[in-house]
Amino acid sequence: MDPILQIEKLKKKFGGVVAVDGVDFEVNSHQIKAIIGPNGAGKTTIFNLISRICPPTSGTIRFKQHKINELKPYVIAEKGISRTFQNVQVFENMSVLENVMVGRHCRTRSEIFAAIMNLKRTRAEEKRIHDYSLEMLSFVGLETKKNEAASNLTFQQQKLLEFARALATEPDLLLLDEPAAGLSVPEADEMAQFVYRIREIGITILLVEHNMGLVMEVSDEVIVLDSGQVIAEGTPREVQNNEAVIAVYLGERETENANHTKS
Amino acid sequence: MGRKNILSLLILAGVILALPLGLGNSYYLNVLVFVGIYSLITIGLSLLMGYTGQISLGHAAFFGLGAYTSGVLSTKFGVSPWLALLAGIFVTGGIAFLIAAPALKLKGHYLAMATLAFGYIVFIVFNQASSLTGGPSGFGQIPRFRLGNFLLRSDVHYYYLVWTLVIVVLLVSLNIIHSRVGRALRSIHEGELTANIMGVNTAKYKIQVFVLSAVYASLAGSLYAHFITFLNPTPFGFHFSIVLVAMVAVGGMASVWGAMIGAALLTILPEYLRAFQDYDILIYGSILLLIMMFLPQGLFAGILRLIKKER
Amino acid sequence: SIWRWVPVLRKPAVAYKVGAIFAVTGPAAWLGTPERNTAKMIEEEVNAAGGINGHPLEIIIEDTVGDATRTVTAAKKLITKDQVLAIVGPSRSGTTMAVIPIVEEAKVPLISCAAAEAIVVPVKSWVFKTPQKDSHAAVRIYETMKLQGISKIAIITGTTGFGDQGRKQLKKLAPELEIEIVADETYGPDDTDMTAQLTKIKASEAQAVVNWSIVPGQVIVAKNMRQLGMKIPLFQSHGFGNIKYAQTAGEAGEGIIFPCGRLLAVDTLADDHPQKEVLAKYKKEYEAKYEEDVSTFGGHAWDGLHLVIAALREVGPDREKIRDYIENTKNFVGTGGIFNFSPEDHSGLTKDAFEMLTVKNEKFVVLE
Amino acid sequence: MLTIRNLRSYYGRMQALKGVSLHVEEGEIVALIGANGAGKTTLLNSIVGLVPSLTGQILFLNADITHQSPREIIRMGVSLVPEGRQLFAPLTVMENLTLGAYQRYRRKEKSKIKSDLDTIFERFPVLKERRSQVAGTLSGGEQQMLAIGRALMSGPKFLLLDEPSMGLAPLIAAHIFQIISQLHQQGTTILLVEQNAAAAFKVSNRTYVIETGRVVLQGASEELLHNQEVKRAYLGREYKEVWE
Amino acid sequence: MSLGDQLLQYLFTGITIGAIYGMVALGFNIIYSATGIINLAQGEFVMLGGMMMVYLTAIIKLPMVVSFFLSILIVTAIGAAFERAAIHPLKSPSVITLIIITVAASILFKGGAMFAWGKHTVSLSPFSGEEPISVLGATILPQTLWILGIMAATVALLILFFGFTLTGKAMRACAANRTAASLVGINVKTMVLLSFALSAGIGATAGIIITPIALMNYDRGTMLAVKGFSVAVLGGLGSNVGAVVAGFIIGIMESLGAGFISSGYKDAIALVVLLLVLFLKPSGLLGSRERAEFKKF
Ligand SMILES: Nc1ncnc2c1ncn2[C@@H]1O[C@H](COP(=O)(O)OP(=O)(O)OP(=O)(O)O)[C@@H](O)[C@H]1O
Ligand SMILES: Nc1ncnc2c1ncn2[C@@H]1O[C@H](COP(=O)(O)OP(=O)(O)OP(=O)(O)O)[C@@H](O)[C@H]1O
Ligand SMILES: [Mg+2]
Ligand SMILES: [Mg+2]
Repeated sequence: MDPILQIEKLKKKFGGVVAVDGVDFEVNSHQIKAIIGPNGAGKTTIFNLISRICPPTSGTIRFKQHKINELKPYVIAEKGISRTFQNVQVFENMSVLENVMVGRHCRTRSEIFAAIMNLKRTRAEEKRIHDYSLEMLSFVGLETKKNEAASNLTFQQQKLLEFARALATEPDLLLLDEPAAGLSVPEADEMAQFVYRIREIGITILLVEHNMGLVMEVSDEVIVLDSGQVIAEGTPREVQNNEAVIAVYLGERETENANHTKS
Repeated sequence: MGRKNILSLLILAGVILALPLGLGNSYYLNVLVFVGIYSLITIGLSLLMGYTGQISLGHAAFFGLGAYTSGVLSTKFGVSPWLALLAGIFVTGGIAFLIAAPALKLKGHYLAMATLAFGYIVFIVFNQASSLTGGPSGFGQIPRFRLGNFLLRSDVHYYYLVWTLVIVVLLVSLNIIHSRVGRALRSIHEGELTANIMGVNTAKYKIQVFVLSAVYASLAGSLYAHFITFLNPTPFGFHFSIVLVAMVAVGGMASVWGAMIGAALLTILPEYLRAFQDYDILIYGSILLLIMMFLPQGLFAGILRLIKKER
Repeated sequence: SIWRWVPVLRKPAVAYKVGAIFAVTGPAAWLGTPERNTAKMIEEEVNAAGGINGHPLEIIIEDTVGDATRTVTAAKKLITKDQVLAIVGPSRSGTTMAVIPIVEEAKVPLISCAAAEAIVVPVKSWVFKTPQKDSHAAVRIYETMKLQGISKIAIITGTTGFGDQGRKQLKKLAPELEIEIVADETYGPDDTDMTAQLTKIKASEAQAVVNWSIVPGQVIVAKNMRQLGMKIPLFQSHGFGNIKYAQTAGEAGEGIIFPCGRLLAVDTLADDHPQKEVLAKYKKEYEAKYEEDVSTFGGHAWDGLHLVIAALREVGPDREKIRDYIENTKNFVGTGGIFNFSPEDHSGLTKDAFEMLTVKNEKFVVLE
Repeated sequence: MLTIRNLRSYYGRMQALKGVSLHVEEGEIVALIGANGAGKTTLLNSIVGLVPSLTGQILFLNADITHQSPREIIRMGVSLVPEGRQLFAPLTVMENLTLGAYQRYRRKEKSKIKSDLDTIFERFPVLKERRSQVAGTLSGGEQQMLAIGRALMSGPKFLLLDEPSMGLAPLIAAHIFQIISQLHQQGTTILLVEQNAAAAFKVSNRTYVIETGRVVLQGASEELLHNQEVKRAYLGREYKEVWE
Repeated sequence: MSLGDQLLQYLFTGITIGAIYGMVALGFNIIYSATGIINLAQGEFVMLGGMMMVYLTAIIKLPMVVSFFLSILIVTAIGAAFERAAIHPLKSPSVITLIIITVAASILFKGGAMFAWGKHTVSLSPFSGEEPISVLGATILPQTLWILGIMAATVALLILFFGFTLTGKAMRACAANRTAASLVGINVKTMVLLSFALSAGIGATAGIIITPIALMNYDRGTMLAVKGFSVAVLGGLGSNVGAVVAGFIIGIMESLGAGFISSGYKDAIALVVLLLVLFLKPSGLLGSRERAEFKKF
């Protein structure tokens, strides 16, 4: 198993707040790995550090053995990391299809001069962008909405749109920040299927999620974060029974709840 | 570029060809030459502001840089006006490139201020570098363009020259808008950071579009210089930068067609208002206010909506 | 009369159209407005008196808005749309320079109301001007200084066409008149405080200051000098020729010396002075009609328009003949002086057109 | 307390609610469940006056509030935890909370506000810790807590919650449902939109199921919990399958 | 004059100019804080204040103090009326739309002032004499002290208002998120109205106190607005202390620039400094980068 993403001694301070405090972990190719932990544990911050929204205070991030923590966000996308956002961030005044086509940007080449000349090659490429994006839209089931403005979609549809957009960048590693937030249980189940299908295409997934059902179902490995530090790591089952994790994150009631349904 | 745009361009070209027949009078043509010159700038501004979401309150400076480079080179150094025009484009584009990188890191009002400050500095240089620019008094006798042996001297000649360039610039701009690059520009408008994370080199495109819009303005400036044959700093100040932004906003930011309509309206309107003497500024102000209040998306969007309703 | 209702039968004489381009609005509106007022007054007067050889006079007034582009368009409108016979204006040097190529090409006489010497030097065949020359103003200032024993001076000029031209003349003429410029400062038309420039001047060896501009900032210069306790005399240019400035400057304005046409000091003029009658009449009529003080700027328009009217009266509606007439006009008594044009001189005034005035009790009086 | 009759809401030409009628009695917790895009948020927003174009009738405490402005409705004791949190992002946590009590400050209920603030800090210690942090920089879950805290600061009689547990860790989500029960016990009437249908059924008295802009099912939560269709559509596979 | 004396004089000049700019910038900050709008008509409020004061004292011949408050009141009312007429009816205007509306308004104010009071430059007698005060060989006008004093008071009041009063916080909340503001029961439209009235009032105050030094005419507003805007941005939009500090920086840069380098380039020097600061600190001197990130404009 070769690690696609390696994180070493990663640390991020915001003024007095240490959001990420010396985190080490690896993600293997074709794995689905979940990060869980209480609110404010630093999960989103780790994603933000990987996609270089902000620079780490210290530590290194390696992707396919190369250090990436000094690259610009768009270069990181080109290298093959894409993501979705906890607070959806679609391009509201662009159509659904155009949103996805923006995702295709980093896999295509035509620059401004080609655009000005409107070369045959450019038009052909534009057509390929269009077709590929449409394919991604049907993958998430939004092809009927392709001409709507993204702002007219519901929250959930916008989340799916983010998926399609992220997939259009042909990532090797996909970071999903709470994909199931705001989903009902059956919808979350669908989401789980969806995540599997993405893995089947050959994409590695790093997932942040509070919906334990989903986490337990899809992830190969789970790491648990609390106050910016890793407090547990292992298979879903190991983590689920870890005392510390129950104390800070899952809570007694949740296990009770599960037992309750069982009986 | 869609069929609609091609059709619109053809119609525009037809109208441009036909207009001088109806308007033999050189005063009207003269106004239309200015409409064309200003359209060149506003088309660029609409790419920059309407599509990419980057404000500039300093575009009069690029207009001026084009005009002065062209004017000074051709008048004082005997360079041919065409070469001077090209030189203007390189000088202006170069300067735009130099300030774009740091300036475009700024957002919103901060960017507005930075461009305003830049424009003002350039204006001061026009005033102060009098050995080159003639200072506040300006300089005249700028040569006119030649096509081979043919000297472009009348307003009709300039009318055709300017509007041919407007069509070329429109074509170029529409091609950009409807390309991968155009989409990237709009994504920057919608959410710069998100666009960057999704793989768009936002800094590069912002700089490109900034430089492009500066080049359009420079082109307009050169045409202006060789048309009016006299330059002093006043037309290139802060006030004109604001007028340019107003043109783009009045016409409708998010469309190059709107930008042209705005340029036309705010150039022709004051000519109509001449008859009102002092009251013209009150009327002008009121019309501007009313348009922005009742058609905040601009005239172009307003007209489109009307047409759709009719159907 | 009853004929009024039968327009077909009445055959009015064709109006003589004259264009006027003034800075009616914009940053120099206070300059263009008296010019516009004067033009309207003259139009009424001439028409009330039966027009020019029976032809009514129509003065079409356009606004420059202080912008070269708008001025050019205005000139083209007057020339091609309104087909005027001559143009008076623009008010300012910059805008005048912008329209020169147009009138030269269209062959329309232009009589500028702006002061800059560059307008008529070198001579352009269709362009004249009525305000006194910058160089004459500079010479008069320097001569007055020499009488007062001043040889080292500081100049401070506004960064407008007028200020810039003045600065050039001051620097050019200084060596001839053995004046040394020891400080050369400028200020922008919208500056609110010039103490920095004046501090620098104060630290120099200057024995007097020349402030050359038309913008309101020239008043601030006077006030700032007072603030800094600068006792050396302040000279202003003919751009100071507006009593409002003296009033606005208040105490700080007392003792300012400047060259100016005689309009503002008409009351102190000897009765037998050749200009007295013209000046007194214009002043009286203007002040009665508009309830405000005359300024020299309105006078420039008066001169320009009356030159054109005189020409029309003599040669009729022909642009070329009007030009020729003006070029050969001699001993024309205007508000700015006695004009003697020639093919070599399209300004027509000598330095004697200027009187050195000074401010006393917020009034302009002739300097003794 | 709240009666809605035949409510239709529009976004431009799109009709999001197609004649919804429902009522909430004083002291009740009513849950509203439904698939994504069913119109739940639209319903809550319509009640507080955020949807500009609607027909039908909304009565609150027997007063017609159908076309009133949000401000007037809030003044009557209604409070909403909105979808997407809608915090004052550039303001601090403390300022957000203070502004939550804006109407009460206007009514000069200083001491009540103080004690409510203490209660909120007790319930969400993170907020106290981060009181001077800029709200926009909080983590997603912290923002959700702040949104709830801010809504509670107005001391509402009638609380509308739009997916309050969204983005919260299981422990905190459970905590939220506890708080909802507590508020209920203290006499607050609550209308709850929730995707976690199981939890919603558990805390609520009655439930409305809403689909594509219409109420399709309603009844006591206990009963609906055992309704096969509801189970399939909203509860999904049973937890045990997931956990085993 | 020795170099030291000169330097001190430049400093005084800078402080005078800076105080004028700072006062104008404060007006920008208020509307910005409550709405996120840059009101380019702010300079006209300043102009109106000055012109109104001159009109009331010189033409109507009211006593100084009465004219002072009456002018502020009238201009405040004009500001409020402008908001009601032109801003209030808009549904959800974009920032550019608003900027152009304020530009249009400034044209109208300027035109109105031109018709009402003519095109001439007017002056106002200083509040307490014209005799310059000399300090160590340099001089400063008593009016400058008035400006400094009134500015200090204004800044203090604004800081108290926006930082500590509920209404102040509510105003900032409106700029941050209008929906949320109405959800906590804030009357957003009233707050916007209030902000326009307040900034018009402060603009008028600025106009009144600077007229004795800077003179006033109907055309003055634009340039004052540009300077005020530069200063507000340099200080960090929304930061009132920033506005004052930045005002002094720009003022002193201008006067030192004029004194030691070139009076022609003095504005350029100040603007270059402004640009450098912005390039190094994109949210202005005292603007919070964190907060700025959550503002659209
Ligand atoms: N810009 C910032 N300034 C100050 N603190 C910050 C900033 N950004 C994040 N934080 C703090 O860092 C901590 C980690 O935040 P992060 O968003 O990573 O949490 P999270 O694990 O994703 O939580 P959640 O599950 O609630 O989304 C939080 O306590 C947050 O308040
Ligand atoms: N601002 C808007 N403009 C246009 N259509 C909208 C808007 N907001 C919502 N809609 C549409 O109204 C319908 C109902 O949306 P609503 O947000 O009320 O659903 P919901 O039940 O709250 O869904 P979710 O569970 O995703 O929050 C959806 O089809 C949505 O597309
Ligand atoms: Mg998070
Ligand atoms: Mg919802």
